[in-house]
Amino acid sequence: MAIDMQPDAQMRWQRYQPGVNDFALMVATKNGSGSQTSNVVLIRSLFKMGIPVSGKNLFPSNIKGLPTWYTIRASKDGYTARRATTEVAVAFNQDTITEDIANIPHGGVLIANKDLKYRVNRPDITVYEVPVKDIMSRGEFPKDFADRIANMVYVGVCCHLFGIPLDIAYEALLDQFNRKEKPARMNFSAIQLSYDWAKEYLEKRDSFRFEPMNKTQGKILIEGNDAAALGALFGGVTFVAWYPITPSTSLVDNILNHLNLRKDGDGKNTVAIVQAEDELAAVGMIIGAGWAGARSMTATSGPGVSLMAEFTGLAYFAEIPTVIWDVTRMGPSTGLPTRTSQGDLLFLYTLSHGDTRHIVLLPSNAEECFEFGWKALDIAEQMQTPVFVMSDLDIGMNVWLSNPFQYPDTPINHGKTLNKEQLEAFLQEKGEWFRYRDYDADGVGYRTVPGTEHPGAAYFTRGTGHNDMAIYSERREDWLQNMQRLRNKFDTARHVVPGPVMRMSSESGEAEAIGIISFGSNDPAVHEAIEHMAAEGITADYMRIRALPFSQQVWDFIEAHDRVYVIENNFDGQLCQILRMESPLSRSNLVSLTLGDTLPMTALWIHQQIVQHEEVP
Amino acid sequence: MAIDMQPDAQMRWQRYQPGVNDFALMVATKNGSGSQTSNVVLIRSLFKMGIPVSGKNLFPSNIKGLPTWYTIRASKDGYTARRATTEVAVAFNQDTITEDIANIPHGGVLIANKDLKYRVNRPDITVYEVPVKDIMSRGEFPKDFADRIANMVYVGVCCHLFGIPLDIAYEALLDQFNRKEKPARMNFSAIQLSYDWAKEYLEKRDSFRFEPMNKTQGKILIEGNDAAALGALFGGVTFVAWYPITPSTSLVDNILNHLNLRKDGDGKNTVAIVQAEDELAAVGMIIGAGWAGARSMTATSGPGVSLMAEFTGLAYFAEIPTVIWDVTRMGPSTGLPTRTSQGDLLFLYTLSHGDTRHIVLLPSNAEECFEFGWKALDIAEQMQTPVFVMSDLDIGMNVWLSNPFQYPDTPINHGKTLNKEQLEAFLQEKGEWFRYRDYDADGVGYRTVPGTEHPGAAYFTRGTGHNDMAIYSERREDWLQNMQRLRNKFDTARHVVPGPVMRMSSESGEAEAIGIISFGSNDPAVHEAIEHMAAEGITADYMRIRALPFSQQVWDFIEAHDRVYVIENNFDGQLCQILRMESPLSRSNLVSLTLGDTLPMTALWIHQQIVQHEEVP
Amino acid sequence: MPNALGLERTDYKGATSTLCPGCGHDSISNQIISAAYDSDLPMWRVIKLSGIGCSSKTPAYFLKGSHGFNSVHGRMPSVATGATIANHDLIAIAVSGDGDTGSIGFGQFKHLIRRNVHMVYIVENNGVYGLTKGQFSATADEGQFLKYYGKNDLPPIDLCLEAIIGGATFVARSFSGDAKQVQTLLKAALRHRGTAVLDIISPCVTFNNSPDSTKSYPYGKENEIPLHEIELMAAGYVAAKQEITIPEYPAELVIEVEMHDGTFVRLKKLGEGHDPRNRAEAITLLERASRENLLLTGLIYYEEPRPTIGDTLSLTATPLARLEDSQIRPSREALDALMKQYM
Amino acid sequence: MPNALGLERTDYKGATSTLCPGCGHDSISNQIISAAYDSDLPMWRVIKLSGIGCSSKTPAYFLKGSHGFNSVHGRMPSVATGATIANHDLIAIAVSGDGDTGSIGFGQFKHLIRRNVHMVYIVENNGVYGLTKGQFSATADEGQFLKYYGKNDLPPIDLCLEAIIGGATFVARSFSGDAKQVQTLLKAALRHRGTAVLDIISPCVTFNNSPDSTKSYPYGKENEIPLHEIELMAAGYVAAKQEITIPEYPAELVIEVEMHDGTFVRLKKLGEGHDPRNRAEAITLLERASRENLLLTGLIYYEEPRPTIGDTLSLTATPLARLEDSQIRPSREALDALMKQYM
Ligand SMILES: Cc1ncc(C[n+]2csc(CCOP(=O)(O)OP(=O)(O)O)c2C)c(N)n1
Ligand SMILES: Cc1ncc(C[n+]2csc(CCOP(=O)(O)OP(=O)(O)O)c2C)c(N)n1
Ligand code: SF4
Ligand code: SF4
Ligand SMILES: [Mg+2]
Ligand SMILES: [Mg+2]
Repeated sequence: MAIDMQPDAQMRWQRYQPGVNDFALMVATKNGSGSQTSNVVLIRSLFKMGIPVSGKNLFPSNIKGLPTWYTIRASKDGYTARRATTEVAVAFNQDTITEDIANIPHGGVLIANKDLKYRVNRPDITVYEVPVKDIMSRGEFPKDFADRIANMVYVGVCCHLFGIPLDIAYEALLDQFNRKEKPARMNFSAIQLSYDWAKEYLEKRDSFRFEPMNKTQGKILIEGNDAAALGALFGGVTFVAWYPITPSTSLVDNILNHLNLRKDGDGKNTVAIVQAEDELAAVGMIIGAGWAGARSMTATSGPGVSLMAEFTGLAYFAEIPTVIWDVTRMGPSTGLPTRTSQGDLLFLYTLSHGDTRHIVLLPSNAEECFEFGWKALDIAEQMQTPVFVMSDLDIGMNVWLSNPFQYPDTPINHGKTLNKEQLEAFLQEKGEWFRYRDYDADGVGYRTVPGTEHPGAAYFTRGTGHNDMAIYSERREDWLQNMQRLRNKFDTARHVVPGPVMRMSSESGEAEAIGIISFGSNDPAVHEAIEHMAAEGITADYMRIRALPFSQQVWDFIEAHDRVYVIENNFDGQLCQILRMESPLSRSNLVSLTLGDTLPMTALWIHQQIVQHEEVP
Repeated sequence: MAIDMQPDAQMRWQRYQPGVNDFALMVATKNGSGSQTSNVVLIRSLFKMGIPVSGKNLFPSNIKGLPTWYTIRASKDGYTARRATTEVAVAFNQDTITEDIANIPHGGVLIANKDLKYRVNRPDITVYEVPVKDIMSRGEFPKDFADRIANMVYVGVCCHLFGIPLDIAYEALLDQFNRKEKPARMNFSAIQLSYDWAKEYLEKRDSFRFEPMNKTQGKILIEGNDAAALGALFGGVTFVAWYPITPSTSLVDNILNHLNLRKDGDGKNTVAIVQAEDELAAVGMIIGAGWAGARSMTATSGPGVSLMAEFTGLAYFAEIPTVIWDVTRMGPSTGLPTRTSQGDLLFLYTLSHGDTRHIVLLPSNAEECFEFGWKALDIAEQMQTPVFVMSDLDIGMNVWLSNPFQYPDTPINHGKTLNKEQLEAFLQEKGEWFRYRDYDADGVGYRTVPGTEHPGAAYFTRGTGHNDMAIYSERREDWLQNMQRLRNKFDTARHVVPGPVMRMSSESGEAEAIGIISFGSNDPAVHEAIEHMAAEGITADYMRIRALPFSQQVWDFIEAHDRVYVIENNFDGQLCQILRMESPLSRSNLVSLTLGDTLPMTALWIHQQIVQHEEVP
Repeated sequence: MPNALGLERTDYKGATSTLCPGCGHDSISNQIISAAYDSDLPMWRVIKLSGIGCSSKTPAYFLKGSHGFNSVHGRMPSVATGATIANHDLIAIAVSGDGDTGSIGFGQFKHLIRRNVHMVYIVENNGVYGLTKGQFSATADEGQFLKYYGKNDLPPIDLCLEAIIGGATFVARSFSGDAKQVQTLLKAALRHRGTAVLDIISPCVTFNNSPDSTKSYPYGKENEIPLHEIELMAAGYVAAKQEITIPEYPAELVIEVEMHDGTFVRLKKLGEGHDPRNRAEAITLLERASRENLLLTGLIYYEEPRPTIGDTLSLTATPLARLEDSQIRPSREALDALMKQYM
Repeated sequence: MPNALGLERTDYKGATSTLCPGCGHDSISNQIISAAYDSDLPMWRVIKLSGIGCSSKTPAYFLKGSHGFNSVHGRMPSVATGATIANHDLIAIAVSGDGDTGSIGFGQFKHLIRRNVHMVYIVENNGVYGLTKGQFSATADEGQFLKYYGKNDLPPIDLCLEAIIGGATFVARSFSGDAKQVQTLLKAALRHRGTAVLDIISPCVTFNNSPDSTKSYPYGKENEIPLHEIELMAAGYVAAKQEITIPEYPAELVIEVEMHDGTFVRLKKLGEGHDPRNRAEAITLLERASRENLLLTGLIYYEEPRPTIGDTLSLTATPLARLEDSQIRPSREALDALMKQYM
């Protein structure tokens, strides 16, 4: 696994040195070997010890056998971004052990499966060798499970070496197995065995240690896709169509897991979930459902988004509410389906031919996945348009320390949808009702849905040119009027979507010379970098964009700063490009800092980039 | 039909006043009634009289019955843009005659079919009423054809009123019927009849007139889609897949029409043309063919482009040459399939998820449709990537006065494609050959095609991450290296694609204060506007962009001018947005002037817009 | 004469058609209007769906009192799937073309049928792309010549056969020139639970009407072979079951198909006859028709309805689109309880 | 032992598979390797095509000497169409999955067959989406339960039936556990002119291998019913026709199918037997197999090859991709003459 910071370089960045409750552990195994359970047990244990923790799964696009790396970061300061270095390496994969050993930073620790073939020539690290087979042979495990359970060996060894109490590990196991004691005990006996073995044979020679704290109380551990699923369910989603694609699949899996939240008195579902034959069908279905009055959504990733282009243009132009989650992965094309990236932003914003523009919400964490999960459905109905929510593999598939979610603070918003009675009242008051007439000068018309028992409710929905009475028209004036209204509507959306979140360095709120703009999963790394930079005297303000289109606040922030670094995890600097193409400012003070290296961003990278730019004028 | 300039406003813009060989005629009929033949006969007649002429067909998305307007502009100065006013209205459609009469500019002429119901209350225009049925009854026409031939009545009347010699009209008819005398004579007899009738009953009361000139000698009249078809055929296209969609259909129709150009000695085709089941299949086929070594292309329009998104991302990333013509129409969505627009530009440039970027060629006229028709195939092979050519309905489906096409001045370019012998030589020289290795530091690797009889020729093509040996890889370094090379390749493309064309006002080439940037079908209107503006003392330089990505010249031009107007026929100002998002300049001096009103641009509109912006600082 | 809903036939019309005079599609629109009027169809419950094409334009030309959705080319089936699940009270009538369904939309068509989406799916089959001016569609005759596009070398797709193989439970073929049959089949289709497929030969008079085309008027008029005379003994949508007097035929000439809601389709054998309840026979019939180029029309296949996609989703009784907010947002307590699990 | 090209079997291998140990797909790759080696297949003429999925990864694991193209999910058929027309000398071997072909790619699959693209089209059919971890595909058993996705309520698509109805002229079903049959069918398919469809049940040992699934190993091992024993009397791709000694069977037990290039497929009846040259019989057989849940394997349908899409395009003899520049750029005079016409 690639590590940004080389042993030498590391020394120049004192603030990133590891310490107690402040280092990362990396577990290298084979995909599909069952190590995921062990990793989560480690994470849950730290969580239970009150230590802020985060996990990142670096897995291959493969079902079984290819290398996978899991990193677990403990951070007493509560940083949840990926740590640039992983001090402790659990090397349990023959295919990568040589590379894994080479990548251990100076001063780090190697826990190697002694059954593998490898050579260590690193006097600068501490080495522990663990005879996994031997340890396992001391217990009795059902043959079918033995291989998977062998992964518990490194858990036990870590418990001993780094100070995780065994009772906490057992609690974590119980959680993991849904409080089922039998599997928990079976796995625990392997932990116990290896703990005992380690106690007997391994002398602690390094300084890495976990110590109980109280920084996780009241917090939860959850994956972003799970949060998004809950958001949708609490947002009153009634129709989901989807086609499996990594890393969005688990979003819908989680909706299925939580279906019990949405049963009626008879145990019947209040939400329909349909596996479509592909993404064209998935998006067609949610558009049909949204048109017919359901609150509908899908979840997909890049290739799926590409396939949805034509249909989302229709939904935009015919003004049909629906929600599309894009849990992004590394593109172009099939790219790296199991690596993270923020590379779909510009494409989502302009998805479909011919002057189409979309709303895109940009959650940064699990809490916002939940919040935007329900809000997106409201905004879609309110603005009568498809709403994209762009998350990414890092947010969606990794486990995050989070505040518990806030129950929605506003009632479900159906926007200007007229039922039979409301339509009647509207007609009484206005003497007319035309679907696309701009009665409120906000660009949003009033809609009815099929099945409204009123003789005047019907109108004709189409992707072709139409006047405000929803009648087909090729007249230039009608076309222009409609396009202009759609643009006004888009301007209305600027105030409806979640606004940017600011972190000003000075308490007075006065602007520093340096501004930072970022979005999505980079957020924890940006905060961490800002704090480290501040400690070194480089102060910066930070604006996190939470949606497209932008509001005036964005331009104000940019104008107020001398230099604004736009930090993104894609290759082209797409947010920066959108800012540039829409900026009303005469000055151009944006600096695009882009990563796009398949991994979640680290604070160190941001820090390095900014220092470098600040040094070289 | 909407006219930009009202009778009053017209008076303020003296330079746009009509005169001899300098006015436009508008024919209003019903779609599918056969009037197209008559209109082309009128155009051909003016052409034969040596008068620069252009025609614009404003037709509905309908097969028969809805209103259609055809405008014919004669311009002694050789302007071929749409004229803002149509001085002479031939009102032959009951459904629109009232509107058509109302739209005639002050001082204009009405030629009305007297058989229709209408009222004229326009003392400011000259009215001629033509009893079509009565005139037709004077001749003998086969019943099946009588309705279509009735359209010749206005031809005959116009010949008389505006001075088109009958022998020239007959010649035009002969051309139209592929020199077949029988139908030409039949139609001509209707022209003759109505000419005679007009001579007897219509007293010339207006001042509009055509006079022979010699300004069309050596020129040709051709539609852009026909030119593009010829370009492809002379460019050595060997595989065409397509799915019908207005306004691109006639591009492929014309390839079929000219298939005789591409027969071998046995009358067999050297190009395959496959009608696909949709655009996903069409683009998949051309990608398969391009990969297998054919020179392949398709033609489509907006909705088709949207459907091609996923596949073009694959072709980009797997580096497969192919050509995609987008003959644009008005979007979003199905929009107005028979109205022109330049609304796909930004979408084409960024088509597909995840940091994808494409080459887009932007022809302005029939000559360039031909030229880019063959060049696109070269560039695709040279750059090993899909190349888009964005034309539009106006260029593609209207008839244009053009210089005859230049035979390709460079041999067919297959880029770095190694056949068996070349591969052998390469291996001899370098000792290796890896598909994606950047041997020449231009980002372009060497490729082989399937069927190369060499044991080392095979490699594996994929849309997933790969290293330069074309081996699947999830390594961060491989990913970054590949993406960086693709960007270097894109930079190479900046010098390979057609560069901008300049029109500097000062002879020294020194920059004026005002710069204009535009592209595609707006070109004639821009030139006309520049000349009219210059006559009024507003001088401007003009740079016509002919392709994406941009080269340094573009930035130099922008930098050299105080204000740069970016003139486009779409709603969002997409070229301006791309310029803004990529501009390396610190100043932002671009002014976006966008039309997007479904019609081809006029010089008057440009003139008005610029004057307005220049007046209001 | 007003129907049971007090509506006249003209109330069931739509906007004026802009298709070519004589287009087969217009006759079908007319039969939809008549069938809806006769069936006392409550227009507010109806949705009209289509893709893109001349055929797909027609929903604007009938049932003005119903919501219509003219979507994108070939992908209407997915829109219909979503809409009918969102509100299972809706009566869905979809119109597509042979290009829309057989070319670009073939995958969605097959998957719609597999899901057994509850709707009437009409293909107005003219063997060409009308709206784009006369290219061959996937149902064009093999070996046929067309003015601009030369010879068609590909075998035609048989949409009825594809529907049966794909799991459709109501499959009919008709000819737009046979107004009565079209109308009766439409009425029966409206009674069906699940996807009812009507493949109606509907001549394009502008681009594919020469008598040697099996999709032309002259050909249809000359060669249509109705398999049976069809009568429907059906309830109106609002009124009680109507007693329709059916002439007495000898039993061996008559097949009575009882539908889901008690409606009877009575088929009086013509010629050889055909029992639409026999799947193997239906397949053989279609294979023979295609081999021998016979335009056999009527109810080709009928099967006891299998569950629709909506049925399998175990949904609450109220249409999803009509659920109260309180039914679709779990309680605050539910969230709190859940959060505890993640702690 | 080197084959007629002087190549060993190992020369026909590819990269090491990264599929799950025991995956059915790996057995098929192995048979492709053997068939290619046995048939003296010149690798430089072969193209390997696929979509996306575990199955679609396999072209990397065989025939390293051939160009491969792992394209996009479900749309490989169009890529194959383009490639085979671009160069009609190529021997195309395509691998797809049941999701790739039956779900997202169903439309393209059907249109490929309609066009009769010259290629071997293998579906590695495991009834699930392997690569995305175990969702039901369109060929999953109706009523089946899977760990994460509950019950499958939809009827399975029968890809062989769909292929026959769609106009395929070579349609076989096999089971990856039946190595010999797979290999022989592959060899025969390589001889066929036009689309040869092989629907091979290929168990996903990770997500769909419980014995109650008809796509599992245990089920296949237990329930496979080969329709016949298959032997091939074929020419190698380079060597002259090999004399293969076929045991003598009573004539009534043997069906001999002569293929386009003179190759004979000799089928020795097992059980009831089946004549693959009879379309109606093939359809009936498949209908029965699906009704009675029988895993019948063997050559299901064979028909005299009809023209491939390439044949109908009236193309010059040299592959398009190999034409000289002078053959594809008309002369300067031709342009001049043309320009005159536009004057
Ligand atoms: C994605 C897309 N591709 C192509 C078109 C152009 N197009 C419009 S209608 C049509 C064919 C219609 O044929 P059919 O469905 O048979 O309907 P018909 O007009 O014959 O009734 C095509 C290709 C389109 N609208 N959208
Ligand atoms: C457009 C698109 N949608 C979804 C995916 C995700 N995806 C990859 S493989 C696959 C299913 C593969 O199933 P199948 O074809 O049966 O192959 P198997 O893995 O079972 O061999 C899916 C849904 C994708 N790659 N591209
Ligand atoms: S073109 Fe054909 S299908 Fe279209 S409206 Fe005219 S007759 Fe009907
Ligand atoms: S997941 Fe299934 S299909 Fe994929 S490699 Fe593993 S066993 Fe094979
Ligand atoms: Mg049609
Ligand atoms: Mg599968």
